[in-house]
Amino acid sequence: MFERLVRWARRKSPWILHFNSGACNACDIEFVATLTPRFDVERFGILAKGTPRHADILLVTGPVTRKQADRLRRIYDQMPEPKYVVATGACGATGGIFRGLYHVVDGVDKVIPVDVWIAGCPPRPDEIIDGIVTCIQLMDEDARRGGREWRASREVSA
Amino acid sequence: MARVQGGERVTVGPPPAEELAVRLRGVEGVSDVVVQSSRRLSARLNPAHVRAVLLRLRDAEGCWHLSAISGVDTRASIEVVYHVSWRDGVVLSLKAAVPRDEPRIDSVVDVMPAANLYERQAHDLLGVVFVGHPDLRRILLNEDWPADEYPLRKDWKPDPKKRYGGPATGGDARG
Amino acid sequence: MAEVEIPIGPQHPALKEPVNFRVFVDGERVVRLDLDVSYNHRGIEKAAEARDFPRALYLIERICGICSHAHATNFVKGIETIMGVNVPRRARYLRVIVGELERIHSHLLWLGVAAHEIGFNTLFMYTWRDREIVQDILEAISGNRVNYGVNTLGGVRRDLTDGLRARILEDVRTLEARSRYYLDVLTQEETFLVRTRRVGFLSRERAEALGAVGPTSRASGIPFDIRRVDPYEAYEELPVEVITASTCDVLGRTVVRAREISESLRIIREAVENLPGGPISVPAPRAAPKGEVVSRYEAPRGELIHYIRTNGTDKVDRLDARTPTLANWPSVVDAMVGHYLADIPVVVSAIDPCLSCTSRITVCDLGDRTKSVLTWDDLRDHGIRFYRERRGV
Amino acid sequence: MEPYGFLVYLLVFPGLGFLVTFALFGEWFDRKLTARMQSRMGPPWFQPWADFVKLLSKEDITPEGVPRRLYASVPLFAFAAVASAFLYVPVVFPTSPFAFQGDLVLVLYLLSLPPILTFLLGWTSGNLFARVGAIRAVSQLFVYEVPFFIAAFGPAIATGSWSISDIASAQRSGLWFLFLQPLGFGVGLIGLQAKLERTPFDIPGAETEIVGGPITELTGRKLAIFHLAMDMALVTGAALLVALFLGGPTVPGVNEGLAAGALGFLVFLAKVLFVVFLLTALKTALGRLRIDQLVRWGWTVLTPLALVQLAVALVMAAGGIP
Repeated sequence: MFERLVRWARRKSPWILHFNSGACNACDIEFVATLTPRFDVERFGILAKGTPRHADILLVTGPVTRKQADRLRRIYDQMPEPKYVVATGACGATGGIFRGLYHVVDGVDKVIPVDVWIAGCPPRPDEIIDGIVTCIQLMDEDARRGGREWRASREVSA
Repeated sequence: MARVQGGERVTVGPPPAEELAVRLRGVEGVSDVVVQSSRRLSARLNPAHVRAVLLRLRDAEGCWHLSAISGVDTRASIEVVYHVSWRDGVVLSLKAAVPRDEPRIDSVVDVMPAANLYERQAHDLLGVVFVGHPDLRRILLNEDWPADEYPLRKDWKPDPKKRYGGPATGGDARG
Repeated sequence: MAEVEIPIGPQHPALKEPVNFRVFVDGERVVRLDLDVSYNHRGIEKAAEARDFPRALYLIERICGICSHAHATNFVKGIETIMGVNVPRRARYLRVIVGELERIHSHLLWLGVAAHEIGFNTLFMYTWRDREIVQDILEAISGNRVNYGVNTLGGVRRDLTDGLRARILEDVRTLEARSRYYLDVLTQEETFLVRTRRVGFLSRERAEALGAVGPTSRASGIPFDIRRVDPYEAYEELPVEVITASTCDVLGRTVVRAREISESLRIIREAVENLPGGPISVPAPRAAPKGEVVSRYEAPRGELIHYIRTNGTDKVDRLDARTPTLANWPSVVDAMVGHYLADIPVVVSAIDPCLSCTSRITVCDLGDRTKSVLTWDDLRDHGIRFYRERRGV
Repeated sequence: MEPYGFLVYLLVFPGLGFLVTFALFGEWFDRKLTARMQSRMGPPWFQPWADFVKLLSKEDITPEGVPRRLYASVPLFAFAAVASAFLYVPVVFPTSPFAFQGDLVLVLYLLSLPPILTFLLGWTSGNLFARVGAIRAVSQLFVYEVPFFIAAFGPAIATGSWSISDIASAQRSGLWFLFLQPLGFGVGLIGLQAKLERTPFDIPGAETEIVGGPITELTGRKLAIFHLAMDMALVTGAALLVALFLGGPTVPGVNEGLAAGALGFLVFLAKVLFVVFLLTALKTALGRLRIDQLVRWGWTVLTPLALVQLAVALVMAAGGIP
């Protein structure tokens, strides 16, 4: 019974830490737009937090530039378990328009494990909210099946 | 356009491009002045006279703003282009060509402080050494970028074997 | 309390973008400031040389998400000057309209972030709610909220239908009422005034010497606006009133931007009302003749310069984009010494830094053992003496 | 009170159970109101509960080089201090069963413990931001504690007693001290806002300047308990102001029996929510002050006002006016 309560609580109060790993800040202003009256994510209990210690989901924007890479790693390590990573936009996925440039590492998954990718350049605020909701569902599924291991098998079979 | 010759700094009403060109041709170290449009001029600059010319432009000719310094690698040489602008919108681009293998030029930071950051950018990406610059350190590239490589040079290709900084773990850190 | 070095950034809630300040404070007072910005340097200039014009335009538009139209228009305008292409009047008007809309959305965005910096979240929510009106118009015109992609070589890709023009005029009316309301709030709300008056002081001489541009320099009394001084696109036919303030502080920069919103609204109404007929684009050749151009644009943050060199092929030989925030960084570092730690976010946000633009500059040291260029004025010497006495260096 | 009833009083009704529920309700009320004032929707009613349970289930990290037990115990101290302070504030009947002469001073002391514990938390957590936040919390503490105490003494002098319950029941006749000492209520309100470190006084936890302030390094259970303690401080502080200035759970005319209790409780809830509404309005309408401005403003405006109020109270008490 307590297990279900904890799962419900995690679903209802995902706190997000936004990290700009060298983006053109289009995704960043779209993420900040989700906090404002028209999209208002506080309805879902989502709060934007300042310190990695308080965050559940790390929302990374931008193709990780070489200088940001180890800082991104450090921020990820500081977050308490269970932690999830959402990579925003085409840049977050593969480096997008900046793929192959000499100072870019082409994608967030080159540095830290990513759980959800959001498409778009930049994704609209409602697409970002949809990405976060997908991440919450994934979090819920993980909690129900005890951790991430089941995902590896699913990827193989899917 | 009353122009007052004289030592002390007077903000002179800047003459239109053509008249400025005429007066520029008289300046020592400046050659083949070209008027591109009503508000654009370009000229070649002898690297040795960089400081003298900019000092004169600032004091006597009333140019008030060093808008930018661009480094251009023209394979034959590296051109450091000083874009100087007047209050009425005229922009003069002074091109100083320095040899590729030993790109050295005087820094103009104490003439125009705005140059501090532009020179560091040219140094970082093209390797131009600005003599007299108080704080000439790498600007853009990350800490463990190999010291002797300048990405904006035409002949530069990323060398796969070398590490240009980046993820501490390297490789694909799948979860 | 001994000297404390506080790193702010590169991950920090106040900064929407990665900049790293190493601030040396004594108690709450800032003594020295190192700033390192090159976290989003991506190497765009090198990439631009490997792409033909349409693909380069797509890339250059993504140098910065907030002023993407500024970069795109400036680049396209430069190439067209080299090619000698004559863009139809209607296309020039459309570029001005989208450019001014972008200035409004950028200023409203900044107003909200600045209010958020000093904890005034209600104003942040209000300004961003009204900014959605501008975003809707931009989406109606270009189909996208950010990175509109309206420009192409030789003109514009999207046109204004009559229905859209009527809607824009109506939205401009509501926005005008809102911008008047914000101007009142900014000049009367006590806690906002207390946190911005006489903060981040930058005298006119310092602003000129350090090469500040845009609202930052106009707030120090320098009447320099590229749209007026070096008019491009349709600004010859749409004169712009240059807005300046003489208070030289963060409050001045706020007021200048707030009044620029209403000025931009006036320009948009004028441009939409007498939008000339005719085609919206002309075919442009694939390759550009050998040549160079200094293309200037008044971006929301100040003077943006693209120095473009072409070599006869369909690719750029060299593109150097000097962005307004790069010119404004020295003045923010200069305005910071002697102030309070709590003022840093406000003063930094006062120049409305667009770090994606400025991924070009890094540590600009104010004063330590190595003598720095910015040390030749008394405020700086005081900082160093103060610093040396504390540390007995 | 027989021991059994005593336990119920202590743990369930006006004690811990009610306080935690009311505190979390208070936080929702505050966040929802702030959102509505900013033309936003705001969180659902169960949000504080979800936040609390989620934080309890998170991994508990203690930064190395930090004394583990001390760091984990500070939030518990804060929780205990505020919970015990709430016992002395009358909730259902005008006199709380624990009342004794001088419980006003005890409550004031217990309510000033959380800011001191915030300092301890910030200082020991080793994080630079937390350390600067801790210093700010202490410097802010000196500024508003004095006026807050003086404002609280006003009603005590008027009724000639140091017990909150006596003060509350003295206002049974409907003549609240709010009308007699409006200045005292104002200073008390601002002092409470500063004590709870809410905008315009959230300088220690200024998110945009020093990230999380003293609680930057807190995670999991510690953060949950500390966050709950601050919510309880909000409700307890508001209840204290209600008891001192708005007549606590007294309803003019209705004196005895079950009706008085029930009605008194409802009136108490309404008054507390009104005070929380005032605090939220203050928070939404103003930006954040700088620490030096707060200190200057505190000493040049807040404290003199409180002293004036105290003088007036003394004169009135001497003159025999209730």
